[in-house]
Amino acid sequence: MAEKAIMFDSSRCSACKGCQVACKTWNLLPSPIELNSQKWSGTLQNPPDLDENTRLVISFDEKPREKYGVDWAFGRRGCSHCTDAPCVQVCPSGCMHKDEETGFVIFDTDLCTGCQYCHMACPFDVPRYHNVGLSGYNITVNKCTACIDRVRNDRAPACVSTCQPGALMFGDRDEMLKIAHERVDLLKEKGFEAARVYGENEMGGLHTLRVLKYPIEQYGLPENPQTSPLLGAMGWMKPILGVGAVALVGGLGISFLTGLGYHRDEMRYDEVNHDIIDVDTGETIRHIDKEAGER
Amino acid sequence: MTGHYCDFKNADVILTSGSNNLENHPVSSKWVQRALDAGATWIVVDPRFTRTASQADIYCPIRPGTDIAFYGGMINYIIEKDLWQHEYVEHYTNATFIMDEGYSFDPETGFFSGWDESKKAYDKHTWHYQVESESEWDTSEGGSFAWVKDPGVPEFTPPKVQVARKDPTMQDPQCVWQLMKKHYSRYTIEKVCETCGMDEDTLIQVYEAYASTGAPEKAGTILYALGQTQHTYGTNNTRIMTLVQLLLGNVGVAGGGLNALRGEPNVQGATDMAMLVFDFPGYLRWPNVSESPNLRAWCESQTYYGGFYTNKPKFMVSALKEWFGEHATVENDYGYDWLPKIPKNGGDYTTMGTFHLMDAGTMKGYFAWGQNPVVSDPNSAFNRRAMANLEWLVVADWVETATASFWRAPDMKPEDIQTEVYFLPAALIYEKSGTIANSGRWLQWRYKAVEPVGEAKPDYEIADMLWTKIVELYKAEGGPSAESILNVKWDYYVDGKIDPRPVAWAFNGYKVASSDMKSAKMDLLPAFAQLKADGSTACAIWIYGGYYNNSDAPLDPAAQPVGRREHDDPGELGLYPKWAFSWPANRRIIYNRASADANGKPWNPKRVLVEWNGTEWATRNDVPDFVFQTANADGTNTPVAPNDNAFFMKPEQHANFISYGLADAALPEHYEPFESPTKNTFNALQNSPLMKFADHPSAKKGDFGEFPIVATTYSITEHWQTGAQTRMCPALNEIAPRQFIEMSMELAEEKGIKNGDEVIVWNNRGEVRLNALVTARFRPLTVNGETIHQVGMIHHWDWTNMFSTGEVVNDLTPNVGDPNSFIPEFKAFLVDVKKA
Amino acid sequence: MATKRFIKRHSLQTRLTHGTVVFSCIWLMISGLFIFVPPLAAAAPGVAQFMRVTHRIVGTIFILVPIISAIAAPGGFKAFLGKYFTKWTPEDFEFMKKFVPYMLGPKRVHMPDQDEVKSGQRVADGMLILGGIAMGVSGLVLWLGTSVFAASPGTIAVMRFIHDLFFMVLVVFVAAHFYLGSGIFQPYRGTRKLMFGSGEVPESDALYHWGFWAREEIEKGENVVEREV
Amino acid sequence: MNLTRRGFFKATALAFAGSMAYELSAQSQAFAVDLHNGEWKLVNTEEYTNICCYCSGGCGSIVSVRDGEVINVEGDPDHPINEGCLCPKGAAMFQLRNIVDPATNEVVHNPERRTTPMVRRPGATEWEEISWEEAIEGVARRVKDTRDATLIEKENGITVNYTPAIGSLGGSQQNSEEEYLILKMMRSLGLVAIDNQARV
Repeated sequence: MAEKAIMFDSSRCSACKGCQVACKTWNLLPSPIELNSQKWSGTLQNPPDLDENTRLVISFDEKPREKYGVDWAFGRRGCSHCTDAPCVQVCPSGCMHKDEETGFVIFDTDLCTGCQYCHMACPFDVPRYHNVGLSGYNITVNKCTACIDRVRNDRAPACVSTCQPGALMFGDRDEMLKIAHERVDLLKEKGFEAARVYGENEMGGLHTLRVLKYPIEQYGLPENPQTSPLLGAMGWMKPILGVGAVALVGGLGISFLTGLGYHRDEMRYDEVNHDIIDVDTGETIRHIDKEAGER
Repeated sequence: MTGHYCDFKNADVILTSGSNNLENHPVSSKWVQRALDAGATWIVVDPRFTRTASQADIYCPIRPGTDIAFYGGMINYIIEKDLWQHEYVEHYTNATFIMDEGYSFDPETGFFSGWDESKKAYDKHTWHYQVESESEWDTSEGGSFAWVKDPGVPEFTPPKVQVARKDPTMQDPQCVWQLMKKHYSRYTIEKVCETCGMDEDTLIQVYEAYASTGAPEKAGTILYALGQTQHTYGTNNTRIMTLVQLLLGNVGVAGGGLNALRGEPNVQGATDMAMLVFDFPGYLRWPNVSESPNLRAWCESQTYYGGFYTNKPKFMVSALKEWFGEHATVENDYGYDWLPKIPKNGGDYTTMGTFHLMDAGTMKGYFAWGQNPVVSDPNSAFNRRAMANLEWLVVADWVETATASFWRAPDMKPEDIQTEVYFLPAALIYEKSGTIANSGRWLQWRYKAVEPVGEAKPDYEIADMLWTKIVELYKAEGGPSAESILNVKWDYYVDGKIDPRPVAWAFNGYKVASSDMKSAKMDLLPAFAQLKADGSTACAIWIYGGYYNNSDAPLDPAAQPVGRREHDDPGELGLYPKWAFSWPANRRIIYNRASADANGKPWNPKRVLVEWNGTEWATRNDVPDFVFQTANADGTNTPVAPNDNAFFMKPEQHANFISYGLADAALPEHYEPFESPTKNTFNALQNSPLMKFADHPSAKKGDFGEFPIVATTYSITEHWQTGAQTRMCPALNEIAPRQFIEMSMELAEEKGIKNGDEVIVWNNRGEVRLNALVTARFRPLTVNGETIHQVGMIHHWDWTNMFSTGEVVNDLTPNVGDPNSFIPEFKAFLVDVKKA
Repeated sequence: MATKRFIKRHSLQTRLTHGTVVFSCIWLMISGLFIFVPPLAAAAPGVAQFMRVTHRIVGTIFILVPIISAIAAPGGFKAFLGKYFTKWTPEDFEFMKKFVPYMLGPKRVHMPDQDEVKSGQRVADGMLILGGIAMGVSGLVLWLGTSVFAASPGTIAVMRFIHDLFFMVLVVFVAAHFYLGSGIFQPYRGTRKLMFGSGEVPESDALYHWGFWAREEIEKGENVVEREV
Repeated sequence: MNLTRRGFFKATALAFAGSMAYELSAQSQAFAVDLHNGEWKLVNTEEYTNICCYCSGGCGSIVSVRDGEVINVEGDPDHPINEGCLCPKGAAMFQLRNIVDPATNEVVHNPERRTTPMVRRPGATEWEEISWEEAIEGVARRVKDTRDATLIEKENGITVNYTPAIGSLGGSQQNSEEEYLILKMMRSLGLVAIDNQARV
């Protein structure tokens, strides 16, 4: 299987959210059912953001036009499936990993330790977790898997399959990239100056490519996505700890060896004469000269 | 729809007006996008900037309820700039026909000729053509209408064939063309903008773009929905769009047509099936006391002198034969008298009227089959209170709808309500089988996948149980006109169990003598052309003829035309003639004769539906919707050379600009909504003179002084109708959790409302609380020099449901309607708004 | 039979507090290691989940017990602070200078007299305390910031860096502290009992380790007990 | 048949649909949907085509069934109108019958649905569950009494056979066969007030 990609063409998206629902029903992700407990964003973007059971959200951003209407940017919030996926790099348990065949970033719930490092590492603020609570028991990650089960069974991901206007496409990444560039050319011809492809090179190349119709700010995407430099510290911290631990144990070992056979005569202090006396011999080892200011 | 969904891809220009097709008919997005890919232009005209508008090339705002002004201006523009399709108009429409001397329209009064103030109705005799000559049907042996004399055909006097006077030069001042031209000359750009509220540049841009489809090879399609129809002049809204399409030569061509995007999965089927006061299955007319008190009168009043509807007696007799079976004989008029006759005040029995009847105590029992009028009908609070007068109510549905629980609405006291309410749990769509008709008239088969949950049952089973019990009661106890009930044919069983397949046989039609439903041995008719008026054929609904015609496997829908799943696409126009079945006769684009010129040559060689090659109609990518050949006695066919009879469902076989068909106008004329923020400047009447139910005390008209904000209601893509069906899906509540009212930033600032605030919206009929969604997608408009604010509300909530509840927005909408269709005016009314 | 003198050095409360902190610290290190060292977690995911839960419970103990202890004995806490934040004597500096040679040759190198808390102790314990506080604060933010409130990803990353860094710092100082405190280092034999025993130090050991303090205490006498051994 | 399934479907046979649809017996209601067992979700399912129940687009859907229970509903990729796509409402059709309980993550029958006949007696504040027999008998009795009391057989010498006292609304959700049966029943009872969702 060649490297795959999901391509999202924001200029074709009608923001119906069919993809959000298809994602939920295929992956059997629950939605709130307690009466009126659903979160409302105050806009059409609902739920307001990704959450433990929501892997995909269509984002809405509107900028008033001079005359009538708005520049209405529909974005696709969800895993970008980076080539250089920092979530995979930081995952301590091997839970978050790359599907070698397709390039998608997938996870194995059974291996998740709930450390949530992948969220800290993600430049797109994507991974979310089940069971996040004080106990911390059984926290498990959730995010888009590009419906890897479907892909492996020759179907497009659920979101792509359901997309009526054809805003979502799925196929070989090269092919998707080509279509994306063609779409951008067309949009530029139509006067959408800011139109661009997003994801060609970001994070080593994303496996969810985006055709942006309006300026990037309207999509809430980072211009130059990068993982926090602090997370790079993990790279040097562990070797240092390893070396340090070995050195420390070695040093202490030598110290121990040099101390073997150490013996100290028992002492007592004569508080009246201010003498330190060897208990066994009764000799005064040392006199504390209080007048001289000794203590 | 004259076309179908896949056909949108063939359009050069798409005009969405009175519809939010991407949101409410999302599959349209696929086909509109295909058109755009091929270089089409897309125009969206809507009071607010919708998700649909966000994708369009041109967006034009409009004040709710001013579409006739908008399109009247377009007609004027097209005629003035000479952008109309000359050959099409001259040959296929009634533009050349000369109207009665007395026909006129007077803007000084706002009335067409024939207004009778005492009857409050039009005498429409001046809305007809001048007759040049009259002749009789040839009913002699071997003649075209010999069947009239066949034994078994009910006796009736055939209509006189009328030939209208015409002026091919279209210069006669009384010819349709000149009258129409004069009528719309008043609809100037300036006046349209003052009334509708958009600026002139935008309006001209729209007119120019759409009028470009007047070029013969170009196709333009109009997508509309309830935004056009839900007005007190809704039928005329749809008519004026037809006028535009005819002027531009867009009807009957691939990528053209007038496409009503219908809102319910099988509303097309329900309309086909005549679940309407005045209708009989297959768009025939239900017997009524004035025109058709008996079968003879029905045949005489309904049968057209020309065109395809000369065949109506065949359809009616076959339908009666299906209705009463062996009890229907020529001697008893095929049981015609047993059917109820619609009384003179038939309009009072349409939905809004039924609530008036409940209020008055006339109506005592009520069935709601998968419909939720307590939320979906206007002036809901009045409706709820009226329902409390019912003795009994039966609701068949999936969930406890607001209609089922009207007695425990927040403003009702259950203890005081004596209505007995039955709730019957219904099966889901995939828990039963049957036929469904989409907006493009495709009949498709649904296969049962699982058994219903619990005790839920398919509606056909519920109907059968109830009917069987009623028949049992009448057999045991008798009753007035019991024979109307006891003579009904009700034998739709397979292996003793009620089943949709025998009903499908009845839809398709069969030869009575050689068929036996009981043993499932059916002699199904190939098509409706084989129907007879002599009682030898039975057919419940003639337009479905041919959809289930394989007599070899009557029990297997997959072996029937309705069950076809092949992808052949002759002409690559997306016609898919071997996928399911499209009524009538599997025609995918109706009026397709008009896709070719007077000589039968297609206007656009790339979009060929039918083509005359000089000797015959050799290319028939679609099933011809005209007489393209005649059958000879020896079984051969003789091709019929191209003629101008492109609209053969009309007696004159030409499309109508001026028509006598509607009650309230011969040509669409602008009137203001029942509740309007301004004065009608096009004529002296403020409202349509025939607006229905405006005088009923419950309508409680509000005036602009008191309620200065124009309101409209609509759906969003995430929910559907009253929400009973979508609020039961947690995923849908999650993506659209709250009811909201959309308003402009300007109005919000004026009222001190911030996004998300709870606001109170009220008028004389009610008050609701909703959350504000403040957006630049709504803008105030300047109408006749004044700034008019508009708000829009979604209507998918009520007090029921265990996941998501809200308020009933239709408490605010006026229960007034159109005199032709009796549709309520949901789309334009007045309210005021304040922060809660 | 002879009697010997002992100096009371750590109260029971101090010893209990210390003990709790020691055990929680060890547990936190082990359980944290399951996240810090991927193969551990991968080898036993179920154990890792269990460890994560205990990390939070024990972390709470680790943070709360010293705080409660300080609140319960404000005087002691004040005195405690006094001992650590005190002026450095020339002997303190000398101690620090001689520390490494001493560790590698305790038989040859002799250390100067010290007050109740050695200067080296002040540095080492200080690092332990500082590390403990850093771990506690960053741990709390990591925990509550992803459950009770939503901390920004930037904050989380910083806190995680702190948590990792001080884990390493603590590994070094805890190891050293353990090496000395448990008396593996021969000259420190017996010091284990100060925290995990009676809390009393024999006169002879006191004179060796904390000369100034031992003599002062013996002169005062109030914390001196005589016991037959 | 020229079935171009675009390689999307591997395992299951659509040909089942025609014949199987009528032979399904009530089977176990047990839910066998488990995404974490590593098995392909649609393994051993039968497929039945259906048409969406929302707008009038007529989009095709495929209902996947295992052990008598719906496992999945999604667009029919062979359908020429929607080519396998469904809007949010259509994509949620599975939930009309089954939903995922967020508390347990288990698939359960939709609790909002009512699956037992009920009656609300005059003046009562609650529903009472009844049998189908009771429901049908109750309604039939009401219908007959009202019809018999209000039927107008003749008006101005014309046989009219209508009752102004009963109304029947709806039908746009039903299949055409059901609409016909409802219409036939209602008209035969003499109803004039027949209407459906055509206006709303």
